Amino acid sequence: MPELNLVQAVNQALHQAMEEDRRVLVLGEDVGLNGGVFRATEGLQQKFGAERVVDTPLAEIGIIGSSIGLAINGFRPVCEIQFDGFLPSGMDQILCHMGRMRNRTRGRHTVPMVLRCPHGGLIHAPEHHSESPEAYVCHTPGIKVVCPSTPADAKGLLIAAVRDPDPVVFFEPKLLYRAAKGEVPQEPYETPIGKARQARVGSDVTLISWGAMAHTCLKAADMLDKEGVSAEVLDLRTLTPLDLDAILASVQKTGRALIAHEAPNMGSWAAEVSALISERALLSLKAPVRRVGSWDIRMPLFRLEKHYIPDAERVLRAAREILAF
Amino acid sequence: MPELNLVQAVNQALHQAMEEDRRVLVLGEDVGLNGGVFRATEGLQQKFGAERVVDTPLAEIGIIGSSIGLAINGFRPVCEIQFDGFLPSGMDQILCHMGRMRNRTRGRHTVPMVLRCPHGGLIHAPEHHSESPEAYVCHTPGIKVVCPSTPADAKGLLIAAVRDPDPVVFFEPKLLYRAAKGEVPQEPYETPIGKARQARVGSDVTLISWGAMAHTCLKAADMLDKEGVSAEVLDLRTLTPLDLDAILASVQKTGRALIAHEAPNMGSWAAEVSALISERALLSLKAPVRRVGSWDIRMPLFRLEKHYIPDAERVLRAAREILAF
Amino acid sequence: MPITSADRSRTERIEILSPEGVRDFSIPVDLPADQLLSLYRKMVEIRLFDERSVKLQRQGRLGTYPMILGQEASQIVPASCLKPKDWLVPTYRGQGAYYARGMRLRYSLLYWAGDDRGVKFPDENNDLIFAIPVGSHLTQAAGLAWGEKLKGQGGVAMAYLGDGTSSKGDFHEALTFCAAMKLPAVYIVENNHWAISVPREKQSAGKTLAQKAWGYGAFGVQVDGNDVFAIYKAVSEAVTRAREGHGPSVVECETYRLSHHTTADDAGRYRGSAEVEAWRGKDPIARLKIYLERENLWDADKEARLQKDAAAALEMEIQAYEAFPPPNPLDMFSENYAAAPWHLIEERAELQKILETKTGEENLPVLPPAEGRFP
Amino acid sequence: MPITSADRSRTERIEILSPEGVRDFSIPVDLPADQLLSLYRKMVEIRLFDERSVKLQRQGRLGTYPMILGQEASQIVPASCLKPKDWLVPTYRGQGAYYARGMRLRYSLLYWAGDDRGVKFPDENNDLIFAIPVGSHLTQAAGLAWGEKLKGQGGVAMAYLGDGTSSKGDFHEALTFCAAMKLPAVYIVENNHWAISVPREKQSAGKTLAQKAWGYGAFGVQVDGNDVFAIYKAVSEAVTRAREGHGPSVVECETYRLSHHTTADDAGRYRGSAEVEAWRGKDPIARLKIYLERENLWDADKEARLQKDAAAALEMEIQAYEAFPPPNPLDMFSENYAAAPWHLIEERAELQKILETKTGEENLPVLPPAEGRFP
Ligand SMILES: Cc1ncc(C[n+]2csc(CCOP(=O)(O)OP(=O)(O)O)c2C)c(N)n1
Ligand SMILES: Cc1ncc(C[n+]2csc(CCOP(=O)(O)OP(=O)(O)O)c2C)c(N)n1
Ligand SMILES: [Mg+2]
Ligand SMILES: [Mg+2]
Repeated sequence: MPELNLVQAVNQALHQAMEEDRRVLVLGEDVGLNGGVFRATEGLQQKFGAERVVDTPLAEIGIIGSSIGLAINGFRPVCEIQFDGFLPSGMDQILCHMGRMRNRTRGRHTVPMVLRCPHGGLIHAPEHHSESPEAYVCHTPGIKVVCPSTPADAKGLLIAAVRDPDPVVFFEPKLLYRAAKGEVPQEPYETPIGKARQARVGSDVTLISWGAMAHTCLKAADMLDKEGVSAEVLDLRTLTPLDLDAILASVQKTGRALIAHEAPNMGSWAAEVSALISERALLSLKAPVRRVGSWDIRMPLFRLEKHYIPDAERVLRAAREILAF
Repeated sequence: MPELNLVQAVNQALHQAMEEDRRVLVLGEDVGLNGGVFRATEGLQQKFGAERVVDTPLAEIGIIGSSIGLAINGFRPVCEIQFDGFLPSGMDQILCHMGRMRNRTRGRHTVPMVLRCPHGGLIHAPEHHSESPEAYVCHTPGIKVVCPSTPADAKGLLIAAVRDPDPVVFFEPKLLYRAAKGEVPQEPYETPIGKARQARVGSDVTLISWGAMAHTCLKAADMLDKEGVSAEVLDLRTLTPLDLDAILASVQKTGRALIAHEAPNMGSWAAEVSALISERALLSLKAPVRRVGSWDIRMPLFRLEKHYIPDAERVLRAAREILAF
Repeated sequence: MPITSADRSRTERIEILSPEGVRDFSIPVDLPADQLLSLYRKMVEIRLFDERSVKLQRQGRLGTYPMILGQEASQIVPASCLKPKDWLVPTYRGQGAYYARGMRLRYSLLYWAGDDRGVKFPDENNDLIFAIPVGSHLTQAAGLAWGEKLKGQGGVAMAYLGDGTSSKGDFHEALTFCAAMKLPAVYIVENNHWAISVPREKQSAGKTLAQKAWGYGAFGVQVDGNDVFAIYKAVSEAVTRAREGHGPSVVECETYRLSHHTTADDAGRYRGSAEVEAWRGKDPIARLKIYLERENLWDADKEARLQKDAAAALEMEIQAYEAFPPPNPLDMFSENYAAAPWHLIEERAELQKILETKTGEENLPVLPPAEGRFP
Repeated sequence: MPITSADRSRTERIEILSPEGVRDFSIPVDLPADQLLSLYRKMVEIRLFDERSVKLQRQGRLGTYPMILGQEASQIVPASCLKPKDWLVPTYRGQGAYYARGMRLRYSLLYWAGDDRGVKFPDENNDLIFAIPVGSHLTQAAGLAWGEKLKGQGGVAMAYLGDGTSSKGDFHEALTFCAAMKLPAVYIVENNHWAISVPREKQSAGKTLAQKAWGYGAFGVQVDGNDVFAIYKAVSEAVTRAREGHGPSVVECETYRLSHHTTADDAGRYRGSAEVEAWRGKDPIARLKIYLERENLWDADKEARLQKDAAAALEMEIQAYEAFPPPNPLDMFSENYAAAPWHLIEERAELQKILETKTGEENLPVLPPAEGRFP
């Protein structure tokens, strides 16, 4: 199998999705000739033309709102919001409309669209380019939220998202765009939305995460291994709907759960996962669930970001605490 | 002491805040001559003039963004977003700027503003008029979030919010505007931001909530009383910063915690509270923490809202479950 | 030349049928008598519905209701310029627009009674549910128009908005998209002079709202919004321009909200009666009636029959509305996703259990007094 | 007249100093020689800074940096029309604007090296940090202007934005507020023809961006954005209008981004060199130099000295920048609230513990290769 990095896998998924369904459109800022600022849409306009791969005006309400309209009108728009920090300027369409249209119209109008958005930090980007806004979207009914951590999952989940009859917000960990490499099957395939991935089998503690932080957890698991601790690593991949069965099964086995993520900790999606575990597996817990997130302050400019976003050491420290509980 | 309902208490707080500080301005849609659609700003324009009480154009980015600018420029704007469902159209300013300016400018520019917004449902309002968007704001660093449940607290907390050197989002439970009545001291006073209120003393279970749901919990507590269960009711009043000491003290006493709120349950602020309790008071728990929120779907039109937002019976059922655990 | 004119513009205002019912024939409007009469009938019928709805609300038989009194022309005429497969996206003050498209009034009532089953448009139509957050439908309409352009069959998308809503950034981004991509969209600005209590002047220092179009390179025109002929001319021309690939238009219909913002509002708090009275004299229905009578297209008998038939038909719709069985609370769990995820299956089951313990209290909900409750 | 003109507008374009350095004296511009020379010097100095910053980035001594090459006039001149106590809100492509206000270049470098201590403006100024989400500063600038109006001392707020940013709804709401309330605001649209890879034409079908102003009832004018005199005339008049209570203006400076969007961008992917070369011929500095020399205000010696002094001063700033001690990670916890809440005290303590276990690795961060990483 060919080896691709994550952005190449995204790019291949988009090529194949556009090939297999003429209704699929790609729109956003700089997605055309420039191929996207991360090259995720590279070659699409050359191949599918400027009618199907569209550089829009610089307007996020317009990008998301018109995508909703296109989806209602029978198309399969895949829009790109260039950075996580710019999602809020189109937030109204996400919170008030994207996930509601099907229910409001009793199923007559649906919104089969994908909103792609880079996610997370640690690439020394300017301010507002390293955010992790998943909690805002996950709290909003009617939307599915995906955040892969491997090239193979990125491709399979993106193809599944484009084929999905409902809106999917697809977060792409920008740190992994080039850093994450792996074998990716050439032909189109789906990775099921709503299923977590057991990234590492273990028995003493379950490290739960998504996106770039899944790799941080794997690194921490190796460190724990040296300390004689067997850590299981769960890569959620889909944030809503959550794969609760996989989470509970693992925690019932290990008795200890740690959730690592990049967003400010309070009110994060990790809080939901932590709450669900304690609410539903209380008697299996040998120690309190532990969350390791970014500090509850604005992300500093990049020179300090490595002290803001949890690294393997911080995950390790927290794991040690609950192991010693 | 005079008896006021909650909207009268808010109105009195605004009158007194404008009296004591010339820098205080009130702006928003219909806040002037009309006195606000709920009459919260009644009489302000007549008393303080159209320069300090301003009917703005219909534009939420403009309302919140210009309030941030006014605050930076030495004023104390109190802006109103007419309904919870319209907060998302100004969300960019809240998520990206309101709470960040102090940190980004190393304290040189601060944003001492209050954003008032009606909150919650059950008044048979049209669509998008009955939302509970607190989780979106609580997850955002640099902002304080308040949601009172009594007239006395509404007045004291609003005065405290206007005097606060940092941005405060002030949610006003619209169901209580007229329904909640109580004695309110005439003179200006502060109710401390960040402190919960023990609304009812009990020993078997702690019912935690905020806003209108605090009254639902009190009602459920009475029902539990008839069943011989002594329920403590905690009215958080402030959502961030959270009064964790009060929460843990109560749960350590009762060993059982239930959080009731109006927002869709997943990713809600109740998830944060639930997670914190289990993470920090695990050994005191006699039963899993239980959350009682609205269903994780769009709020239906008002005819079904009473089946969507938890009522005392739903709180009661959930309390029974954890008591029987 | 050092100081040159980079671009110039002129925003026209069209008036054809005067408040006194005098038509200016120097401006050709291709509106055959039968069509004109059907517009008149719909305007009369929807006014009757409007009056009746307010009564129903006062009687606690309906929820908060937004009146269209005085805006019958700007409501009925634009939507009537569309084909069923064109897209229509009205506002919450859109009963007239939907009615012009053939929506049954029982559903409008059901919707404003807080029942989601009221969202029911004729199957052959492309009607979209309006958005309560004002302006948030405008970029969606741009997307609908975009889709029509891609389909290439001459379809058009029309969205309504109010004078206040033209201040929202959504308007800017929608028009920017439509003009930059030459999308077949028509935006009807119903300038009824008020956004709840905020007068038109406070929304924009621009002399007209139509002139905003120029900034986007779109076409803009202002018309007397109580003048069926002026509206019909401007909107049908805008629709044709859109169909033929010449891009979007903004048609500002200057009309007036004769009633309160909604049944929950008290306009007496913020505006004087003189202004209202002046506008009563410009009533869109009255002036058209005078014209039709002068042209011998209408008379007292016809009017009496129309009033009688309309009242009877409306009664039937009201009965049909009130005859709807109570909604099943479990229905709210359907149509959230194509396939319900585990947590919704769980929650639905929980609600079912709860409902089983409850006893039939499912009649029309007791509605709260509207006073100042919500706009 | 049935079809009347509701309003008309004309957007002017001002050109005074031709690309060949020929000044049109028929248009009076009150710009004394000393002031003109200081503008020239600042433009030369900031270009030197710009070139040097790119080199530093390529050497891994600076983070992603947004070039202003070619926009020196539209950067330096507008900000120079303000008093220190007026408010300035530039964009991320704003080193020139800040420099015109006296900000020390070491801080610009520090900021683009990802160090929050770089947000440091002269104490006597009212400079605001720019917003990275484009356009989100525009309504804040309206609020600043609103504050100045309330203070009534003739203060003004000026905000810069790009051609692409003029498509954002924020622009609409900001101008709507400013015009409706007659706020003393000046919006400088730096139309450099590109929004990363998206050309100006795709942002708006409008012939100019300045003409958007008319829709709000604001004043709009387009100028040659590489022409110091045209910019100075238009902006200083706009500032005066604002000071005197006549409301907001939009001044579109038509210029060109000669370099990449940022050091992370490769403009070769989306635009041809012919266009770029054509614009090199309109260089704002070159044409001013020709004019100054012809007027005997400037010569080769002066130029040599300026280049030498500027290079030396810049070297000092770079040294000062690199001499900054590493930032203390704990600083990020200061200035989040006036008083830190319990959870931040807890988190800060946790970070402190972590730091104690770490060993001094706090030199300038190793910066990643920029290629396609972020704009
Ligand atoms: C985004 C948003 N903000 C505020 C409101 C509350 N609101 C409902 S109608 C209205 C006035 C709208 O005025 P206009 O656009 O002129 O339409 P009209 O009601 O006159 O038909 C307001 C402020 C809303 N629905 N949506
Ligand atoms: C809201 C938002 N969307 C997208 C971006 C990403 N982005 C950064 S600069 C830029 C182009 C801006 O173009 P323009 O306004 O013309 O300013 P210029 O860069 O040319 O100075 C884009 C799309 C952003 N910073 N903010
Ligand atoms: Mg109106
Ligand atoms: Mg540009």
